[in-house]
This record gives sequence, structure tokens and C-alpha cells, in this order.
Amino acid sequence: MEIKILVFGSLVEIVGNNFIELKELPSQTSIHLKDDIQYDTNSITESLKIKFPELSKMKFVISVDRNIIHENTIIHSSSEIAILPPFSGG
Amino acid sequence: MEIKILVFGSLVEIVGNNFIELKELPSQTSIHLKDDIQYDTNSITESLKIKFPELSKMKFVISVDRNIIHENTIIHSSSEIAILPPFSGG
Amino acid sequence: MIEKKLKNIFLDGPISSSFIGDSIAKHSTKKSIGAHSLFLGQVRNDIIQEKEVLAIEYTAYQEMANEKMQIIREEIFSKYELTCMHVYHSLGRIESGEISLFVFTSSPHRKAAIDACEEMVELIKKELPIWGKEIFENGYVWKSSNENV
Amino acid sequence: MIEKKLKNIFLDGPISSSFIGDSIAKHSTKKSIGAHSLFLGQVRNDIIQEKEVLAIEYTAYQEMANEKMQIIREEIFSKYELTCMHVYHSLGRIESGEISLFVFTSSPHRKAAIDACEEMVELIKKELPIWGKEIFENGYVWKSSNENV
Repeated sequence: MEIKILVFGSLVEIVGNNFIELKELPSQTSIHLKDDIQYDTNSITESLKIKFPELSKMKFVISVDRNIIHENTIIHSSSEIAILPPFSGG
Repeated sequence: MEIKILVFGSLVEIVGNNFIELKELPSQTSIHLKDDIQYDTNSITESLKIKFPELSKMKFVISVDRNIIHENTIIHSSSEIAILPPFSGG
Repeated sequence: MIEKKLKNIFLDGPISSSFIGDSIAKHSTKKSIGAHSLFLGQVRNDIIQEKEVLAIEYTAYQEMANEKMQIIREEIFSKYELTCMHVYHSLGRIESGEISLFVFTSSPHRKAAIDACEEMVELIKKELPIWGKEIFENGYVWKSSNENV
Repeated sequence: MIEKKLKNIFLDGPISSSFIGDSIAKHSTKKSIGAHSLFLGQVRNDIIQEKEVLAIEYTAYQEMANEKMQIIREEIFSKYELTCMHVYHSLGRIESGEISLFVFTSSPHRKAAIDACEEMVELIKKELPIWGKEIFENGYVWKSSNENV
């Protein structure tokens, strides 16, 4: 499963783009379920920090289907995932 | 001393005009001072209620020189006096 | 003491939306402003004793209101960090749906602008000698006092 | 569940004073309204590390912001007696002195309009995924977070 992650605000500069495509996730966090491999938000965060070490210094949250995730959450291939730095609108 | 009193709001209807000229004030409240006779706000209120009995039923305050009077106050011939029903602007 | 240049808060007739728009536009040169708070009082078609309020007719003791407003203005400026403040109140007959009160505060920061605007509205209602007469198709009533509102 | 007709709060570029004026004018037909409260966020020419902020460039996760706004809108309508509410936020480069946020609440009574408007401003700043970049003549900084404001 390839996962696309939307990127916003100052994180765009670290990532160098407004989205990331993750192909490899840490295997220990993946769960084999039926025919699909499911991942969770913790494993995505982990992978992102490996791929972009500077993200470890940044404050951000992860959203799944436009809701901010507070606890580790299983994601599906259709999920819309994004990483969001603290808001500064208004 | 003739005293002109400005009249506002619903009081205009009771008085029938937007000002009152008072010529006679209750003598017991007048004070002879130098050449002038001075009156006070209590004597004015009293006179007004005698002249316009319906005013006794109305809620109003008296202002002298555009300040609302809370205690009996001596007035001068140059004082700007007004009677004001409760405010309802806005 | 009364300052020589006393601002007049009164306008004859309703306060138009273009007047409000123009008033906002004038602040674009004041670049230290971060927040504007505006309050608009609109004449409501209340039903009083089964009769619809078509309009409110406002009268005021204008000289006293403007002097009192000057004092309130100074109090509010000393209490809040404001860049500027504007107050307008209509006189005469204002139809329901039209605007009769416009309070406009601006500050570098939103809390000062919002709090000052709200406090101004309360003070205007309580302290300024203005009276409204609610007009029906036949007849009228004097608008109830702001004292306990 | 997301309602089918999701309002879009975003406008490209600054919010003009005539847009605000027109928005006010549209409410003259709603005669049960007695009070409008408006909040306007204006871009401030802050000095940051001796450099003047010339503009703020706003970006947003628009789909999420509009969905979240819909939820907030329903919460506010259930909490306050409102006749209507409008929210607009700019995207793109907004020069200092220009307006980037417009919150507009209307109610029969002033307290509901004022309180709802103030609460909306706080919720918009805290809950909506919008980011500002403060632009200097040379360079920029990302606007500091609203989390502790």
C-alpha cells in the first residue's frame, strides 16, 4: 500500500513539497489483515521522521480524513492523511 | 429669576412642549443671597409636579449643566436645566 | 472641563452600509491595527401588544450626550489599548431593518478591540440621554428603558 | 456526517470594505435582527527582529477547515440565539492594512450576537488549519502559533 500524505504550512519547506508518498513503512507496525496490509498513524509518523529527520524538531499533528488524531489509529488505503503544524490563521 | 427647563422624551407629551418656563417657585425653598434669589433642584422638581401633576407618576431625573443631579443642588440663572426620563437609545 | 472640539455622534436618519464600509476603509492606512470590533444596532420589528413596530423615532439631548460621550471615550481609551474608536447614533425616524447605532473600536490586539466595543455599547445605552419611540401603523409607545437591560 | 452543501469560507486576496458593506446591507430584510457584531482581522505591520511585516501570506487545508467550520457553526447556533452568521478568511498574500478575517453574527439581541462573534473568533484561530507567513522586504517567518494566544 502506497500512502499519500498532505503537507501544510512550514512543514512544506522541510519536506520540499506539499505531499509525500510513503512506500515503505516500518514492518513491525504493519498488521496483516485479510488481503490488505493496514498501517497506523504511529507507524506513519515514525516513517516520516526517518525520511525527514528535521521533522523530529517540529511540532505537528496528523489528521486522518480531516480529523486530528489523538491516539494511534488504523488507516485505510482510502484515508486522507495530512501533517499539520500549529495553526496561525486569523 | 425665571427658569427655563428643557424637556425630553415622553415628558414632552406631559408638558406639551420641549421646554418649561418657571416663574414662581415655592418661596420656602428660595434663598436670598446678595441681590439674586437662588433656587435649588428640589424646589424646581416640586414646582414642576405642582404645575404638571402627571409628572408625579413619571420616572425622571433632573440635570444641571448637562450633569445628572443626585443630591439637591443650588442653581444659578445661567444654569442649563433639563428633565430626563429613563434613557432608551441604541 | 470640556474639550473645545467635541465630536458629534449624531446622524440624521439611518446609518447606511456604505457609510460603515467607508469607515472601515479609512483604517487601512493605520497599519498598527490588528483587530476591529464593530457593533451595529438594527431596528427590530418587534410585536408589542399585537402591533408590529414599523420604525423607531429617536430624539436626544444632543449637547449632553456629546459631552458625556467625550468623558466615556476618555475612560475607555485609558482602560483599553485602542488605536481608535468611532460612535454614531441616528436621530429621527429609522425604519425596521435599518441601522441606528454604530460602534467601532480598533486595536493592535483583538481582546482590547472586542472588550472595548462591548463596554461602549453598554455605556451608550445606559449613560447617553437618547430616547426611542416605537412607531406602529396606528400609534406608538415609548421604547422601554435601558436601565435594567 | 458532513452536510452536502458545505460553505466555503475562503476568499482569494483581501476582504474589501465594500464586500463587508454589502454583507451588512443584505441583512436589512431580516427585520427580526436587533444587533450585529462584526470582527475584522487586519494585517498588522509588526516589527519582528527589526524587520517590518509587509504582508502575510495565508495557506490552508481548505477541505478540513470548511468541514470543521461547519461543525463549529452548528455548535454556535445551538448555543446562541442567532439569526445568521458569516465567516470569511483570506488566502494568498494580504498586505498590511488589509483585512484577512471577517466574522459576522446577527441576533435579535446584542448579548448573543456579541458573545457568539467573540467565541467564533477564538474557535477560528484555534481550530481551523490555516497558516500565515509573515513577509518582510527580504525574507519571511512563519507566523507564531495561535495555541497560547
